[in-house]
Amino acid sequence: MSSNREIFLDGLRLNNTGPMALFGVCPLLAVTSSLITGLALGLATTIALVFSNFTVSVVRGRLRPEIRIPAYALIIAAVVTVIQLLMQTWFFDLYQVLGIFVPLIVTNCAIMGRAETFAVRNSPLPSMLDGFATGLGFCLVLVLLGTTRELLGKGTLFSHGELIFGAPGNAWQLAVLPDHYGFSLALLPPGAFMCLGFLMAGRNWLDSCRAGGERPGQAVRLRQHVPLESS
Amino acid sequence: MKEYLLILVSTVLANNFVLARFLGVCPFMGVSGKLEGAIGMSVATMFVLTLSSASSYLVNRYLLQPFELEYLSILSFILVIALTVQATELLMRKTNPLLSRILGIFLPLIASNCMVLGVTLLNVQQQHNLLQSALYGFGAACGFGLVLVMFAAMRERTEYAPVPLPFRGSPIGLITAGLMALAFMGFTGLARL
Amino acid sequence: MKQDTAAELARNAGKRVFHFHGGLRLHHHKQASCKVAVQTLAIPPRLYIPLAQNAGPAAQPLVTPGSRVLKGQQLARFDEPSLGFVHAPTSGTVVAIARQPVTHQSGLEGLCVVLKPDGLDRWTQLDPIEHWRSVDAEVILQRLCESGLVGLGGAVFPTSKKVDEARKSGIHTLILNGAECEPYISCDEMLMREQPDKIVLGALILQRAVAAEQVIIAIEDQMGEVFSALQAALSRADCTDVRLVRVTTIYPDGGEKQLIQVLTGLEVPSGCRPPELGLLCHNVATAAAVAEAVTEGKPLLQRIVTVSGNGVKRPSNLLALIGTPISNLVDACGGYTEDAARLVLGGPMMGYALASDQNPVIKAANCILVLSQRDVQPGQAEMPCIRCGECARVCPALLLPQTLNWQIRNDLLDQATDSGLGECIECGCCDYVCPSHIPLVDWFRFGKSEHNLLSKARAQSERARDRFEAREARLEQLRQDRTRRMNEKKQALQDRPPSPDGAPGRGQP
Amino acid sequence: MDIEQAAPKSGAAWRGALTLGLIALLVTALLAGVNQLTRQRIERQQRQAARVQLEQLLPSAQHDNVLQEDSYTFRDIAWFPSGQGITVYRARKNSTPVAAIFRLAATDGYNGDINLLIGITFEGSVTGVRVISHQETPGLGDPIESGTSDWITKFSNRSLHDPELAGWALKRDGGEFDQFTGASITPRAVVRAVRTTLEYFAANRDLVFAQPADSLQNEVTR
Amino acid sequence: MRQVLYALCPGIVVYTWFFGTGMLMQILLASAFALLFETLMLKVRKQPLALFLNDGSAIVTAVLFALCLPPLAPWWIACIGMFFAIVITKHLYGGLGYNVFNPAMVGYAVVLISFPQAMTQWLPPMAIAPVDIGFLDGLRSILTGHLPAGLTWDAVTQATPLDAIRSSVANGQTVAEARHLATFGDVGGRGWEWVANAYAAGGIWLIWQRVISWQVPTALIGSVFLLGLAGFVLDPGSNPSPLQHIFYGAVVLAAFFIATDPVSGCTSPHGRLIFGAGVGILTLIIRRWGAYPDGVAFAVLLMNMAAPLIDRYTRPRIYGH
Ligand SMILES: Cc1cc2nc3c(=O)[nH]c(=O)nc-3n(C[C@@H](O)[C@H](O)[C@H](O)COP(=O)(O)O)c2cc1C
Ligand SMILES: Cc1cc2nc3c(=O)[nH]c(=O)nc-3n(C[C@H](O)[C@H](O)[C@H](O)COP(=O)(O)O)c2cc1C
Ligand SMILES: Cc1cc2nc3c(=O)[nH]c(=O)nc-3n(C[C@H](O)[C@H](O)[C@H](O)COP(=O)(O)O)c2cc1C
Ligand SMILES: Cc1cc2nc3c(=O)[nH]c(=O)nc-3n(C[C@H](O)[C@H](O)[C@H](O)CO)c2cc1C
Ligand code: SF4
Ligand code: SF4
Ligand code: SF4
Ligand code: SF4
Ligand code: FES
Repeated sequence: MSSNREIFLDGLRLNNTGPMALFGVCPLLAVTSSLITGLALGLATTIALVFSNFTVSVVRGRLRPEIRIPAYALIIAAVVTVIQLLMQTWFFDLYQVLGIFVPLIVTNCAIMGRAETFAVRNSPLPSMLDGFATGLGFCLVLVLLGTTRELLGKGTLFSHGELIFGAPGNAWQLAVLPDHYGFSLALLPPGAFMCLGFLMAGRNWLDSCRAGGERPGQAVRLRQHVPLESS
Repeated sequence: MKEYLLILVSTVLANNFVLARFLGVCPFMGVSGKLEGAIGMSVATMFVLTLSSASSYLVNRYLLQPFELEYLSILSFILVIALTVQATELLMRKTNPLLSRILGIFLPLIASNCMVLGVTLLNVQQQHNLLQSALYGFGAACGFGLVLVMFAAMRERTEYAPVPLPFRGSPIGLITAGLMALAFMGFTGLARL
Repeated sequence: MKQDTAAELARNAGKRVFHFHGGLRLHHHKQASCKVAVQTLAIPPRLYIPLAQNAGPAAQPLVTPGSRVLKGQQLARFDEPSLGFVHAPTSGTVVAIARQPVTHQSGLEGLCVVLKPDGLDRWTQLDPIEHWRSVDAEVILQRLCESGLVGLGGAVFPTSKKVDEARKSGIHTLILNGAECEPYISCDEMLMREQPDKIVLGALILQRAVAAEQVIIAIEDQMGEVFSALQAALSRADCTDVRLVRVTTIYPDGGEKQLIQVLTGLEVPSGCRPPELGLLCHNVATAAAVAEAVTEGKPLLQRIVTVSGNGVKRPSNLLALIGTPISNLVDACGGYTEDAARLVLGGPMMGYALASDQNPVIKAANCILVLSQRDVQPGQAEMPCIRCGECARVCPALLLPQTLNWQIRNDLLDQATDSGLGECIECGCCDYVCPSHIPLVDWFRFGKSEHNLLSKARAQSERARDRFEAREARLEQLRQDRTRRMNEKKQALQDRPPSPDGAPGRGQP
Repeated sequence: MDIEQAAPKSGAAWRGALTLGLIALLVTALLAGVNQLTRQRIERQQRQAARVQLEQLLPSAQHDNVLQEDSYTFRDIAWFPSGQGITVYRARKNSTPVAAIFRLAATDGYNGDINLLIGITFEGSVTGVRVISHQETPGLGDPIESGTSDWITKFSNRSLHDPELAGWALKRDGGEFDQFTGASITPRAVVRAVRTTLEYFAANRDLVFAQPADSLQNEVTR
Repeated sequence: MRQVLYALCPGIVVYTWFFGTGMLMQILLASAFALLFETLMLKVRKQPLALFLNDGSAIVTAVLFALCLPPLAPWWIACIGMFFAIVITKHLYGGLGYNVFNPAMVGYAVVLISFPQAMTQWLPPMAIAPVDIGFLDGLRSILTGHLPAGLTWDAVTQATPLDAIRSSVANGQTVAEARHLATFGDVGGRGWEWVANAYAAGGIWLIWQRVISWQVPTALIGSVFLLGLAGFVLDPGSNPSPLQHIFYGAVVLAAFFIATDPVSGCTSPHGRLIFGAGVGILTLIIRRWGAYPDGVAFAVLLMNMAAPLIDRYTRPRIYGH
């Protein structure tokens, strides 16, 4: 069994969670038109992950293989419903903004992936830690994307802080770029896809820099157009 | 009549589920490597989405609402979807083994994408009746299939293009999806006719 | 237009003129080499006669270095009887049988007989078949085979084999291909002008050999002089079932499939050959060679070669012996100009570059094209395909060359084959029009050979696997048999009361 | 969620189903509990959210009834030809009418409906106008949002006599209200909707306050 | 590519004649940005500079993009448009010949969606313009984004014919009533119709030069005409006549220069017919029901998406099959 530190780092590393392997993309794209909403869903997902991992890990030994998956689905649905109800209670406006993407944390494949791959094999505490780290990794991507899009789109950061932090959050909005700046494409669906594309390309690039060259399997194809390759 | 047409136009074009609403992006990015796979996935989605929207409407209308159990909606919809997928698979295997063999591999994939649950939730949110719900699901699947198939055909081209290394694979796929979303913005306003 | 059946269309060949898809109207550049009559080239000091015609197997030499040979004497024999013989183009002494650079796309070396002519040009004993009208078709075929006759239209396929197989499918129309569609090349045109009677005679002999009902001689409509010459020859020969048809000049109307489409409106179905439609197509020079082989008994020893292009001083047509080094031909045409840049065997569209002018003339050598610096245009670098579709517009095989191009480049050879790579006739039209200067045909040739290798390798591994499986099965069978026999034996021994001689263990393995 | 597994033996299947059922029961119980705890608060939140929107137009101090409960929905093709339902919230103090808030859609915007709240005092002057939702082009049509510009506040305290009827139009059309740079359709639609509502109210004021309330609570949010 | 630029010249000249020099500045600006981004990307991707810069495809993209801009659009519109066109749409896909979408139209759609205000400030033809903005004033407003003192955009600009029709129809007027406005000419917009004619002349020369095939223009204009006719016959009040449809907006430009982009379009002849017809039909659908007055750019992009699929199902029958 790996150490907690390792579990944490493993979970945090982005390639463990969905987004980079292209799971859980929908919420990633849908709620990242601002940093705050991205952060909010990220936190909600983290909480859901922690508790569902915990529960799954607790019951794991007691379940027959053939009912495991439906049982997990039930558990996760319950956890998410609780989060939904609580969010409606305490963060009603935020809930209105996030809309169906709160209940959709259920299908967010990241959870299923983690529950099945980690929590079924580990005891409750490491499972929770793993859930926390994975959620944080996901959260990081959400925040990164939210930051990029909000900055590009409106030139601000932390707008709508009141959604999470109540009235004082209202004042946190940071106008990074001048007031008349605005590039609404970044806030619209095309911008969401493209920003994520650039983010992933950036990570690929960093990876390849770190690996010191081309990544295996991505070697330049033979016999491409001649002048392109030879010069 | 017109309102049903509007539902179709809206779900397929103006508010396309993948490109404008961000539902079902995972299978969109994942299955689109080959055109044949994309077509299979689209057809399978059409079956499941139509059926599950209709049946979750029934559950919501005749079970959850009368007993004020709305807080169980996520739970029950998940079960309904799983059952629908199972039922579709069984039915298909009995009636049309060939189709079942082609579409079989896609069915489990569908159950785990957020479009199906999203559609059922949106049906409740928008207070659709039975026919509207079914149509909404069908339209969502059509819109999904339309962009999926086109995306797959485009990917066959980008696959062999000298795309800069960091962009190979998913990044260029996402950028393509972004440009598709851009093109689909041309349908803005269509949903009111 | 009434619906004609395919058979009817085939029979009505030449009565209506049809079109084929694509093609190019090229400037034909033929005048340069047509100004003077065909000159017979002096016998060169050495002849290099390749023992293999194409990429096929080499013939077995019948002579040794030092042998004196007569003109027309057999130098070597192919193992495959239908391929016939290699003949001495003139009389002289065999100096060596050695590997020499041969005239082939590969630029590789091949086995050649090196002959030192004695200048006397003495014929060996010839055996003309004078009464070809009354002899058996078999006899004619035998003669074609012995004479080493191959198609002179470019494919150098053994004529006797082609005719023989055609005969078996039943031919109603023989087509003589005099279209000679590629720019610069004029050897067939000069032949038709100067020896129309021989062509008509050859046509009649071929007609007799395959028992065709009619003969069509197809020429391009820009060949005015040829038309009158052939018409005169036809009226002299007084044959009514030979018709002269002029087809619209569009490259590659001389391609077998295209010519058939122009004459009949039919496409030769994929995987079929024209005889299956009752049609047989031969080049006019082949017909002339047939006439010589049958009525004079002369094997195929020489051919008319066009030497042309901006890189040669006096373009003309030469009658050259097989095996003559190409440099001799160029010299006879006044030599290279200052800016000669590249030597091409064949025309500008389908020809291939030669490495050296020491390569010998072969039976397929219809043209030596010397390109000048100006023609080669080094400034035109290859650019990426912009999918303009020009190539598809001109492709007579109705292919999408741009698709084939990227499929081959990305190693999708099976896909390329599905997209019709095999139907490409390598006419070069796509290359010619491509605004991005992509050497498409080179890629297609490469792709074809790669796919061939791939299929071979696959077949081999398939066979290997089959063999392996068969061996496994055999071994398994053996094992089973043995255990079965052993068990039977045991059973038998147990069942049987002990034998008196008390040797129960005998025979046990 | 690949539920299909190798078919278990029937006894095991029963046990499996039982376990699942147990889990489902537990989960349901848990949710029922949480729901019980949160329900009232959520409902309050919902009502609160609706009230906040209405309060922007009519401070709660000015009335003593619950607006959402004193509301009704009507259609009137003669006045509002789109035929869409229009909801009216009535404000009363000590049972005397104070004001009415109309929720309606301006249907002739550039791109789809513009959902508006229009507050009108009993005397017929505008207490305020707010856009609840719209699909106008961001950057062109969105100055109608109160968050983007103060254009929408220019209606406050206006009435059918201030300006006179002809003035209830865009400046470009000879009226008093600004158009936006590059966009006149959106503001025209809003101005027209406000004017029509004012006219309707002037003509039907008594009817508006006499209508019985619907049994349904009318939420403001879509 | 050069020939495409030559063929655009008549259109540009006529445009300048009617609408002033603003367009020329946009062309220069867009070309400069295009070359800048092209050079940058070629450097980054380690490609031969001279070879690809000489090819001129970046300039074609820039000019076609610029022709869709309002003449006084501020400079950063060209910058952002060209960034999306050259960097994202072209070079991220592998450069010349590999892009799936039409770069110029992606650039246009991006700036139209992001900066709708700047992108709807169209100048009326000079003949009927209330104020004459000279070359220097024009240049200044392009570079600063502000008009010279004393002028407002509302005073300077005027709705294009398609905008005007939309506004009128939204206002309950008929198309015929709208056409009394000064921006309208005989068939299309005043001035616009002559620009369209000049484009068509250039385009026909391109067909004659075999740079473009006849299929796309024919199918595009044909489908606009037929569908326009159907709409006009059914409801002449809210639909312009088919001829007007052709002469409004960018239909002619698209038919000859944009939808004919070989790289992002279909390659098979049948495919090109479908492609052209698709662009025409989608254009009219967006014009009639969509939020954007001229749907040509989106129609082209939408058909770009469908092109690989169309190509796949319209392969010509191979000889002998
Ligand atoms: C992309 C685009 C979006 C538009 N969005 C709006 C809008 O939201 N609201 C609006 O009134 N007009 C919109 N318009 C149309 C205006 O530009 C139109 O020309 C104007 O409203 C009427 O012209 P006028 O102001 O000159 O009367 C849009 C136009 C375009 C091209
Ligand atoms: C590999 C190969 C095999 C051929 N086999 C036959 C044959 O069996 N019978 C026949 O009549 N022609 C045969 N041909 C000749 C072709 O059918 C055709 O007549 C000849 O290749 C014409 O080619 P060309 O158009 O390039 O000159 C063969 C050709 C090739 C290249
Ligand atoms: C593109 C192309 C062009 C051809 N042009 C001619 C031609 O002009 N004249 C000709 O005799 N054969 C031409 N051929 C070869 C013919 O297809 C065919 O092989 C020949 O006529 C058969 O006659 P043979 O067997 O006597 O050589 C061409 C082949 C191809 C593929
Ligand atoms: C006939 C023709 C039309 C073209 N149209 C466009 C166009 O609409 N948009 C564009 O960006 N480039 C156009 N180009 C230029 C070039 O094809 C384009 O930049 C490529 O898409 C870049 O790979 C055109 C080129 C030609 C030859
Ligand atoms: S090689 Fe060229 S010129 Fe000669 S026959 Fe063939 S196509 Fe015609
Ligand atoms: S070389 Fe092949 S692909 Fe090219 S035009 Fe000729 S037949 Fe078509
Ligand atoms: S002609 Fe050349 S550039 Fe044009 S499509 Fe064919 S291969 Fe591509
Ligand atoms: S098929 Fe192609 S590769 Fe093979 S021999 Fe013929 S030309 Fe050469
Ligand atoms: S997150 Fe939507 S399908 Fe995976």
